[in-house]
Amino acid sequence: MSTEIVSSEKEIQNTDPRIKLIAAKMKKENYKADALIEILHTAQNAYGYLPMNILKFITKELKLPPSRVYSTVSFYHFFSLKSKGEHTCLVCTGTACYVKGALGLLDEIEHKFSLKPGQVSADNKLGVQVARCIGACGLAPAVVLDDEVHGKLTNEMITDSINAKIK
Amino acid sequence: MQNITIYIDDKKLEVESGKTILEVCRNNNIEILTMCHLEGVLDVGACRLCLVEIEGVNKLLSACTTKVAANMVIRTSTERIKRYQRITTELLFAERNHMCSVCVANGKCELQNLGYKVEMDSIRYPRLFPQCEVDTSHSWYVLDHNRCIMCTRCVRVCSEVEGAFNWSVKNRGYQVRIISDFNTPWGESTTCTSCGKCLHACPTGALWPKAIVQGQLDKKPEIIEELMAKRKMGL
Amino acid sequence: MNRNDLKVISEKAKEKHKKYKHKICVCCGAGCISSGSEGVLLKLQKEIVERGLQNEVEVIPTGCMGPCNQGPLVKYLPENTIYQKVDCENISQIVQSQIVEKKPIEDLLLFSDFHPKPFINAHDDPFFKKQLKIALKDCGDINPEEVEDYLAYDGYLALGKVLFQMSPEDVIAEIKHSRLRGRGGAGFPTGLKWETVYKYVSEEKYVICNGDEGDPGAFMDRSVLEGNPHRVIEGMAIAGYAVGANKGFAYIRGEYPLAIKRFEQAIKQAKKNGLLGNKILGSEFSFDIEVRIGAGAFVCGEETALIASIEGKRGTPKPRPPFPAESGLRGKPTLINNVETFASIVPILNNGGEWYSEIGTPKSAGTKVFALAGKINYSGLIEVPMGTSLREIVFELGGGIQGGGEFKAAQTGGPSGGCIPAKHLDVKMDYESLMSLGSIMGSGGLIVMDEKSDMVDVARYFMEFCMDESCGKCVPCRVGTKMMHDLLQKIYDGKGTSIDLERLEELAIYVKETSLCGLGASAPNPLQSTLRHFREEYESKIEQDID
Amino acid sequence: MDSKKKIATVCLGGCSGCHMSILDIDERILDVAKLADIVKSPIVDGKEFPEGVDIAIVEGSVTSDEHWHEIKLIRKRSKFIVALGDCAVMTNVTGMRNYFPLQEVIDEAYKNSVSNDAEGAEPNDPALLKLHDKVVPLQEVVKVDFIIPGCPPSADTIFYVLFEFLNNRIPNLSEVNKLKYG
Repeated sequence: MSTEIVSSEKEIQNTDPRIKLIAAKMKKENYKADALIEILHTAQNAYGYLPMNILKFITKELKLPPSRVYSTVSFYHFFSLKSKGEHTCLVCTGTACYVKGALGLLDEIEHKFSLKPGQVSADNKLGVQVARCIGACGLAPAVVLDDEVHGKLTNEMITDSINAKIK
Repeated sequence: MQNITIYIDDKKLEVESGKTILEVCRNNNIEILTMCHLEGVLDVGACRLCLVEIEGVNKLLSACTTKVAANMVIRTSTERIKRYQRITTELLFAERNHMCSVCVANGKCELQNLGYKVEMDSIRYPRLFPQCEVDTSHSWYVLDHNRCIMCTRCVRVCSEVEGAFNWSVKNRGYQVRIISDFNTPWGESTTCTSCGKCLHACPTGALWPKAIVQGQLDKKPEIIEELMAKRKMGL
Repeated sequence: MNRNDLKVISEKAKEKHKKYKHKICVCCGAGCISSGSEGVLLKLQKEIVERGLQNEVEVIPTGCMGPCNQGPLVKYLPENTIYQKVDCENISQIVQSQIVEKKPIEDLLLFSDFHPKPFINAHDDPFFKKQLKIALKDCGDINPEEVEDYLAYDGYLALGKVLFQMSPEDVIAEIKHSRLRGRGGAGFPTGLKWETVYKYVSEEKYVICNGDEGDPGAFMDRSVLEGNPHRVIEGMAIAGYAVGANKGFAYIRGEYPLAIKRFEQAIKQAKKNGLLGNKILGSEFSFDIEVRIGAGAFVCGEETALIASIEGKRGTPKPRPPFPAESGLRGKPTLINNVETFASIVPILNNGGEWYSEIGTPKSAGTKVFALAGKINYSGLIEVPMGTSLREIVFELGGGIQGGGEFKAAQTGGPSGGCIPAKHLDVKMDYESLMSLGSIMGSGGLIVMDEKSDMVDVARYFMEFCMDESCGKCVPCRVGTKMMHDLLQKIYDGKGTSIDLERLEELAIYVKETSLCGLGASAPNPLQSTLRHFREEYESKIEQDID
Repeated sequence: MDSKKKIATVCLGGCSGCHMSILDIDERILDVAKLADIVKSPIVDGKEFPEGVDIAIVEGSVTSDEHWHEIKLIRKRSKFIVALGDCAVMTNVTGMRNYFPLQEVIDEAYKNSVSNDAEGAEPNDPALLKLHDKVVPLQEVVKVDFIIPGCPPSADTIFYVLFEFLNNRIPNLSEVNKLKYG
């Protein structure tokens, strides 16, 4: 079983399953400006924070002025514009991942790196977060390391992948 | 529009209904202090300088957003109102850095004039001394956050008059700041048309053109009103 | 489903419950879940099946039962015996002893760690005995995830009655008659608010349920939304009918994922059963509800800020007038009520306004839910008639001060409220009495403090909260809260002077009277009330020889 | 002689510009001298702030321990304190360092900037002022009775205030159009 890795910013636009989640949400809300906060929730849940390229994507799709989106994002404490830690490990705990052992992955991370969800290592190298669903249910259990989606993970694989990142 | 009778500071007035208290006062030469009101754009009631007492209402209401009603008894300059205007002014001065030589030199700063009007001789509250940035990235204009009082006149002019939506406000509480686009440098804005209206709307030295020697800075907020009046007439 | 079907289904659901001899409720409110009640529920269900008792015993998850810090709680009906701090190891023992041997386990009974002789019927405990559950009725008895359970408890009958037997005017008259006042904090008469919205003529109107419960230490709305979401939906639909709105929004804090989940689920079930959506119960009335998730801004509890937030904007308030009743969401007449207010609508219509108006005090009718927290033995959720004294709440319902400490003050109303000192322990908990002491009813948070609490620190804490939560639009709140916070910090650090105290008092009055919205207008309350009742604590901290 | 009032003028954290402005009242000093004695001032000899002062005119802000103790002493020994000039009133130029951490300011002044002192050492003579982290105006430390803003206030304003006080009247700057910033 191989770890499926998706990388590079350009490809993210097309292949990151999380983009599709956000696109679907915008479509469901009829691209109305009213639903901006709802859409931001979807994005924040998928990424653990709001990456700039995603904000730009939402801004463009909803045809809103950039300042309108940024001012809204910065107003609410729920939204964060920065990922915590130099590298982030975002564990999906959506239903599919949950059933296939997302909690085991979190336990493993806690065991090996002494980090619980929401925490950042003392040297600020690694931050661990959970997402409600990243839309990669076929790859469950899935983890997003920085911007790469790693799917069908086992406990050993997650440790190796994280170590490879923070080394 | 029908006419109604109201009383302002014990003066009986016949005024058109549907007008705000501020409009009525200005038409009748009754002075109302304000920093966030700008003729030509919508009112937000944010500076709280235009608060007035209305008989039968237990709250102070902002003159710029409250419409006159028949038999309203309004007081605009009671001791309480004057005291509050002075505190508001002191808080505005205490919030950021208003140690400014330009307005002292040319006397054309609305904030400075406000200080004189409320007879402010000092700031009784500890000043906050925040570190604020100065954005000089635009080729012609400068945004100096130190002088900004968050009246949002620039934001409203940019969206309501120019329709560019370059400006907005980020964060909340005392950490609010004016932003361009995605909190990016003004010079990199994709929406700013460099029309310069926000410079005239700005009541302080937060927005100013590079081409003018600062001592000669002279703002003309009235151009916004003139522009909107012309627009209404279809000119 | 039409109105007759509703009655049939309701009867059927009742029948279904009757066939069981025993019912075991496992509290699955957010508090109990965090102490492991979901595991308890699964284990219990398994145990019942393993013992072959599934036709005799019904096991259901329920909403909050009240004594949250004793969780996980398991309630056994019909005896109404509650077991506390249940874990998976106890379950076999409970089933064996309670169901097979029919004798309760004393050591596990609720409050057995406080009482020498705990009560087998929990209702005999003062914690429950003194309560009167109206808004919280059925919460803790029904499965919030099943609409049938709600129907079995006469759910949606009030809506049926309203749609077919009452005109909007009748409904408003009934609510006015009940003298119900808004439970969000300010206590504006609900009937009057409905009538105002009703009177504005508009094609479109909206009903908004304010579930943005942001006070630290308050969780009444969360418990209602989690424990009985259909009750709120029914209340909103009735409100929609009364004021002439066809669209509702429920604005729920993002911090309450469980409440959001259950509420969304309940909306789906209601729609599926024709209790929401087009032509409800076969009537001419259509009503739909959408959930909006708050994004972490206390100020969005303020009506006009909440509306801005629903419109997808920064949650900054607007000057009133115009009030939302005239020009609210999307500029249309909008009714905004708190979760608890909506939860009180159904019982009022079922039992009549007259019945409700006779509960409580002359000016404050009905009951109020409080969230007890702080240095109190039984913290959790209670509902008592208005006018119950603070002493009763703290020392009888709440079981007194934790660790045998001394009562110093109770803080009500969160960052918008104030502190009530020991000498006013006999104050009646109603809108006016609390106001006269410089506090407010607020949404119902009640934090008890013992002699170790530093009141200057309490004021500083709440001021910091308001400073962080100020939207930054108007000057008094934006700069004033920061100034007051800095001055309080200075005094707390022992560096303050008598002039600082003077300025603090002046600023407090100023911010209160000049702020644009309720957040600023009430931000000085904790400061002013601690100054009023505990001035000596401030004075002991300041340097006196300034002049 | 007993009916003569005692005036003292002091310069804390300021540039002495306000004292220059005091000097600019020129021959009107004679009118003042008729009504008062100047018992302590940078322009008269005197080591310690004397007791029983009627009007203390204080220029400059509180920047250090020494200033803090001085203004406390002044408060104890004077009936009236007049804060003279923007530094005393709201820190003005002296307060510009408040936007930065103190150490950063010292480093910038003594270590990072060009100087003929090769090492760029931070001066540490025990006789130097012990700077506070933040500069504060007088009124954050003591009660101030009258305020004259301005950088510096004009000689006319200073004379007006003094003359009113000496004639037992409370001056009002706005009334006589003498309120002036900068």
